[in-house]
Amino acid sequence: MNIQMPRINRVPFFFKNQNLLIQCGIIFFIIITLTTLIGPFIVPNDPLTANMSERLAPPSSAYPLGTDHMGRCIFSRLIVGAQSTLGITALVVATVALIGIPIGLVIGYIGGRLDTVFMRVADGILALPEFILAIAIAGFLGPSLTNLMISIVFVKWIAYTRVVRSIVITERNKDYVQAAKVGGSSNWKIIRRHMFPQIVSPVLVLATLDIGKVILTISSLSYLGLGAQPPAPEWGAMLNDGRPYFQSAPELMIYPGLAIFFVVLAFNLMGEGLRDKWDVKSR
Amino acid sequence: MLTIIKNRVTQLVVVLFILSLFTFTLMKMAPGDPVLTILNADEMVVTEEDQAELRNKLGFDQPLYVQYGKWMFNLMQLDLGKSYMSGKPVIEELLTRIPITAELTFFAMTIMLCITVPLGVWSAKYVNKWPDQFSRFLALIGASIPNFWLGLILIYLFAFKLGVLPSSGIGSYSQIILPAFTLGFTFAVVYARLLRAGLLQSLSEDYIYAARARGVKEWRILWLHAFRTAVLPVLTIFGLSLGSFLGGAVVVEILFSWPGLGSLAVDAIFNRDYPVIQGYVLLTGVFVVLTNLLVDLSYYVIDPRMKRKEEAL
Amino acid sequence: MLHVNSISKTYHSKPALNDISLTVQHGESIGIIGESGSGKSTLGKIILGLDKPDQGEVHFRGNNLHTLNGKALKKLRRQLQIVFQDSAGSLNPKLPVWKSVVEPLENYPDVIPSFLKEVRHNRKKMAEVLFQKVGLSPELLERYPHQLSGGQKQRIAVARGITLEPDLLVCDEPTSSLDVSVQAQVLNLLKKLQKDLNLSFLFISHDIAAVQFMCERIVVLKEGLAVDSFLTEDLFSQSRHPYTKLLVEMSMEQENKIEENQHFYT
Amino acid sequence: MIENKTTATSENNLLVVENLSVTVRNSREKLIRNLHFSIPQGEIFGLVGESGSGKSLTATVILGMLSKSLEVTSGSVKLGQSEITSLSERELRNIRGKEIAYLSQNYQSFFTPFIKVGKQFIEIIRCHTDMSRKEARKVAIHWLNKVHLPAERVFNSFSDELSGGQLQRAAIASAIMFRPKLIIADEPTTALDVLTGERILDLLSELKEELNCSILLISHDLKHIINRTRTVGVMYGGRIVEIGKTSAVLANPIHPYTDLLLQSRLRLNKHIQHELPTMLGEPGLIAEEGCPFSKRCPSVRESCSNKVPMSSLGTHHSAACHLVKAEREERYVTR
Repeated sequence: MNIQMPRINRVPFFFKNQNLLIQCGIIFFIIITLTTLIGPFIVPNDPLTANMSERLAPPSSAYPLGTDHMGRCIFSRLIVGAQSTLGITALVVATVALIGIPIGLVIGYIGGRLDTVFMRVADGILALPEFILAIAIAGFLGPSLTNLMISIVFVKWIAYTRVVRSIVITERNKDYVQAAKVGGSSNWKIIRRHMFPQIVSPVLVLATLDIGKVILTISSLSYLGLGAQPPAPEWGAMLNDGRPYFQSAPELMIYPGLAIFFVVLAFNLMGEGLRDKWDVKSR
Repeated sequence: MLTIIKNRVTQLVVVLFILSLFTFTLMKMAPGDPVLTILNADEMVVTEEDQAELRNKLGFDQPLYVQYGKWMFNLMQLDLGKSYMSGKPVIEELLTRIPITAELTFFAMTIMLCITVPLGVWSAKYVNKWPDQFSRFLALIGASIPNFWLGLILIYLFAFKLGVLPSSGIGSYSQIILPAFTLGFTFAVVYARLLRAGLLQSLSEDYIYAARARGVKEWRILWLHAFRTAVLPVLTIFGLSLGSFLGGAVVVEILFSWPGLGSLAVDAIFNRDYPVIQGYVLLTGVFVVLTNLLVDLSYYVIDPRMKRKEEAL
Repeated sequence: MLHVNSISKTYHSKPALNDISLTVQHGESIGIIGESGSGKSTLGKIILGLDKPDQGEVHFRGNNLHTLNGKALKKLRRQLQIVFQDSAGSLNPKLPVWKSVVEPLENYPDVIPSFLKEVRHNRKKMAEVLFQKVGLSPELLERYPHQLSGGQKQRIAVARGITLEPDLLVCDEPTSSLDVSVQAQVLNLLKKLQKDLNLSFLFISHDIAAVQFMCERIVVLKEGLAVDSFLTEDLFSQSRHPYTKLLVEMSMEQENKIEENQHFYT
Repeated sequence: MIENKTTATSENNLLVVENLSVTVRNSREKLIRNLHFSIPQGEIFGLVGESGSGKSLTATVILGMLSKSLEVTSGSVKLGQSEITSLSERELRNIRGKEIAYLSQNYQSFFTPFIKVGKQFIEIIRCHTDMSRKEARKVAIHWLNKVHLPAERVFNSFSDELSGGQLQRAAIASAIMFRPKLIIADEPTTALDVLTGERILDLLSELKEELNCSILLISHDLKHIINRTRTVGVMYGGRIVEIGKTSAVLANPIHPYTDLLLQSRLRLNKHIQHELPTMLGEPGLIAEEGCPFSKRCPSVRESCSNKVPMSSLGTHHSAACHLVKAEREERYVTR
C-alpha cells in the first residue's frame, strides 16, 4: 500500500531522540580526540618505564589506575595507547576510503567488462578475509603493526568500492542522469555533480562504523601477538600482557578492554545515528 | 540452474588460482631461509654441503615457475609439504585439527541462530517498542565489544568467580559453552538487527498486504511469506563477514586453549613453520570461497525469481 | 529535420522495435501511441542517442546520430531534449531544483536562448525566467525535489527540457504519472510552449486522447511494429488499422456514456 | 435535507459506512473525515479520488487492516450484521478472503513472488476451511478455469511467469473462491493496458452477476468507472464531496471538484481543442477547515471555511457544497 505513514516518535529511554545517538557519539569522540592529541603531554608517568618494585600496585595518587606486571603506570599506558590505536585506525580508514571510492565511482559508472573484471578480482581478494590475510602476512613477513595495516588496507578497500559501485550502478540508470546526459553534461561532470553527492552519506556511515571494526581487528591481532609488539603501549597488546595475571589482577585486562569498548562504542553510536539521520540502507 | 553453477564453479577456479599464487608469492617473500630453519641452524653447525643437499632435495634451486608448477602439482594431490616443526605432512596436521574447530564453529553458529532468529523476529514485531530497543542496545554492545575481552570477562565471571564452567580445555559440553557463546554472541546480535531490517522491508511489501487481505494466518505470513526474503541480507552479510568469524574463531581458540586450526596457525607463525601457515591460509581461503558459493546458490533457492532473471539474460 | 530510417532493436532476444521509420519536420509534433511493451520508450531513447539501434539509423539535421562522437555529438544534442515520465526520478534528489534546470546552460556557454538574452550571465536569474515560463513561482527555486508536488516537478522537468531552446523535444509519457487534475495543466503548458518556441514534439503516450490533443500526426506502435500512421484529423476515418480502431472505440465508449447521460438529463 | 440514517441502514445494504474518521495516532492529522456511504447488495459502487483523497485508506479500514500508527476515531463500518471496527483480529481474518475479497492495482505483487500461485490458492482455501490439499487443489483449478485461464499452467507457475492480464485474472479467481459478499477492487486496471483492463472489468461485472456480490471499485480516474458503476462517490482530502447515482452525478456534477474533474479529463474529441479546461493547484492542497477543496475552488467564498454538511438534491444525489443551495439547485435537472 502506498499510504504514507507519518513517522511517529514514541521511543522509550535513551533512544528517544535519534540525534541523541549522534550527540553521545560526538561527545565521546571529542573526549577521545582530545585525549589522543594532548594525552601524551599530561600523563603522570612514562608509559615505558618499568619499575619492578612497584609491580601490580593498586591505584594511588602516583598511579591513578595502578601498575602492571612490570610496574608500569596503566593509566599512562592507556592514554598513550589511544594515540597509537586511533592514529593507526584513522590512517587505515582514510587510505582505504581514498583507494576505494574513486575506483568504485569509475567502475560503477563505466560498467561493462571493466566491472566484470573488477568483481572477479574482488571475489579473489575477499576469499582472503582481512583477519586471515593478516595472519598470513604476519606469518610470512613477521608480525608488526605495519604489516598489519597493509593487510587490512589490502582487503578493506573493496568494501568501499563495492558500496560506491552499487550506488553508482543504481543511480546511473535513473532518469536524472539520462537527463543530464541529454543536457550535454560530460561524464566527468555527471560523476562529480550527480554521483558523488549520492555516495557521501553512505560512505561516511560506512567509514564511521569501520573505525570501530578496524580498532577491534587491530586489537584482536595485537592480542594474539601479531600486531603491536611489546613493549608498545597498544591496548590489545596490553590485554595480552595482562593475561597471565588476570586471576589475581583482573584490572590489567579490564581497563584496556573498557577503553577499547568505549571508543568503539562511540564510533558505532555515531555511525548508527548518522545512518538513521540520513536513512542510509546497508548494502 | 546448471549454467549458474557452472559459471560459479569457473569463478571458483579463478579465485583459487589467485589464492594459490598469492600464498606461493608470500612464502617466497618470507625472510629467513627455510633450509636453515629445518636444519635447526641456530643450535647446530650446518655445513654448506648439507644446505645444498637439502636445497636440492626440496627443489629450491630450480627457477620459480618450476617450483610453482611442482608446488601446484603437489597441491592438486593435497600434498602441502611437511611441517618444519613436527615433520608430519601438513595435510595430516590440518585434518586432525579440522574437526576440533568445526565443533566450535558448529556450536557457535547454533548459539548464533538461537539468538539471531528470535531476537530479530521479536524486534521486528515490536518495532520501536522496548524489545526493539533492547535488541538495538545489545547490537551496539555486540558490535563494540572485542570478543576476546568478552571471553576474558566470561572466564573471569563463570570460571573464576562462580566456578560453574571450566575456563579452558576440550572434551565435555560444559567446556564448549563459553567459547561458543563468546564467538557466537557478537555476531548474533548484529545479525539480529539485519534480520529485523529485512523483515520490516519484506513485511511492507504489497504482497504481504495482499496475503493479509486474503485472510492468511499471521504466522504463515511471517514465516512463509516474509521471512524468506528477509534472510537474504543476513546471508549476504554472513558471507562477507565469514572472514571475521573465522578470525574470531582464532582468537577464541587461543583464549580458551582450544587446540583447533587457529591455535595451529598461531603456533606456526611464532615458529616460522611456513608450510603450516600456507596450508591454513589455503584451507580457510577455500572454505570462504565455497561458503560464499553456497550463499550465492541459496539465493536462487530462496528466491526463484533471481534464477529466472539470470537465465533470461 | 529528424529522419528515423527503419530501425530495429532487440532486447534479450525479444524484438523491441521492428523496422520503424518516421520523419519529423520543423515545428511539427508527432505522437507515438502504444501500450506497454510496444517499444515506444525504446524508440524515444534511440532518437535521443541514449541507446543504439541494432539496425537502421537516425538522422538529425543531416547527421547520423549514432556515428557522431565527442564535440559534434554534443553540438547536435543541444537541439534534442527530453521530458521523462517519472518526474520524481528525473530530478537529482540532492540538488536544489534550479540547479538541475540550468545545468544544460552551463554545458553550452555559447548558446543564448532567445528568452534568456538579458539574463544569460546570471544562472539564478535564468532559472527564474525559466520557472516563470513554466508557470512556477520563484519561491520554489531553492527547494529540493522531495519538497515539491508531482505537477511542480514535471513543470521543472519541462523547464529543463526547453532551457537550450531545442528543435525537438521528446516527451516520454509526460503526464501518465500525474494526478488527473494536473494532467491537463501540463498538457496545456506543453502545447503553449510548442507554439511560443516553435518546437517540434515527439510525444510518446499510451493515452490516445492526450496524443490527439497534442499532435498533428500519429504513429501507432504495437509490439515493436508501426501498424498505423496518419494525420490526427483522420483518427476517426474508416480506413484506420483495426488496432487503432479498437483503441479509439474503447475511448469513445466511455465518452459516449458520459455524453449520453448528460443528454438524457438535459 | 441532510441525508438521514434510515436510508443508509436500509435492509438491502450490504456495507454501511457511517461517519467514519481516521486519524494518525497521537496527532490531529485527519486522513479520513466523517465518511458516509453504503453499498447495496449486488451493486458496484465507485469511489473516485486523486492521490491523498483517502480512497485506498477507506479500503484498508473496510478490510480491518489499518496500520497500528493510525486509528479509527469515530464511526462504524458494517458488513451485513458485523461491525468491522470492533471485531477481533481473528474474526477479521475469517472475514477477509472469505466475505470480503481484495484486488489490488499492483498485480505483480498480489501473489508472493517466490511461492507458486497454486500453493497460495491452497493456502487461502486451507486457512478458511478444513479441506485436504487434494480437494483444495480441485477447488483452485475449478475457479482458475472459471476466469478463463489455463488452470493447470497457472497453478504451477510463479507470478512473474504470468502476464499482467493473467495475474489479475488469477487474483480475481482467488478472490471469488468463497463467493464473497463484497469485492474491494482498488484500481484493478490502472496498471494494465487499456484493452486488457476493459476485459478484466468485463469479467468482474460478469462474475458479479453470477455471484450476486457487491463490488467497491476504487479509481483515480472517473472515466475508468463511470461505465461500470451504479453509484459513485467522489473523494477529496479524506471526505466524500459528492455521492449519488452515477448517471445523476455525470449529468449534474454539483461539487465544483467533480465538475472540474469531469471537464478537465482527457477525452477524444471530434474537433480538436486548443486548450484544455483545467483546475487550479494540485491534490496536495487540502483545506484543514471546512470544504477540503476550498483552496483550489474557483467559486470559493467565505462560508467555505465553515463546516459544510452534505445536502441532498434529488433522491439519489448529494454533495457537500454551499453552492448546492445557492445556485445549483435551480439548474438541477430531474427526470
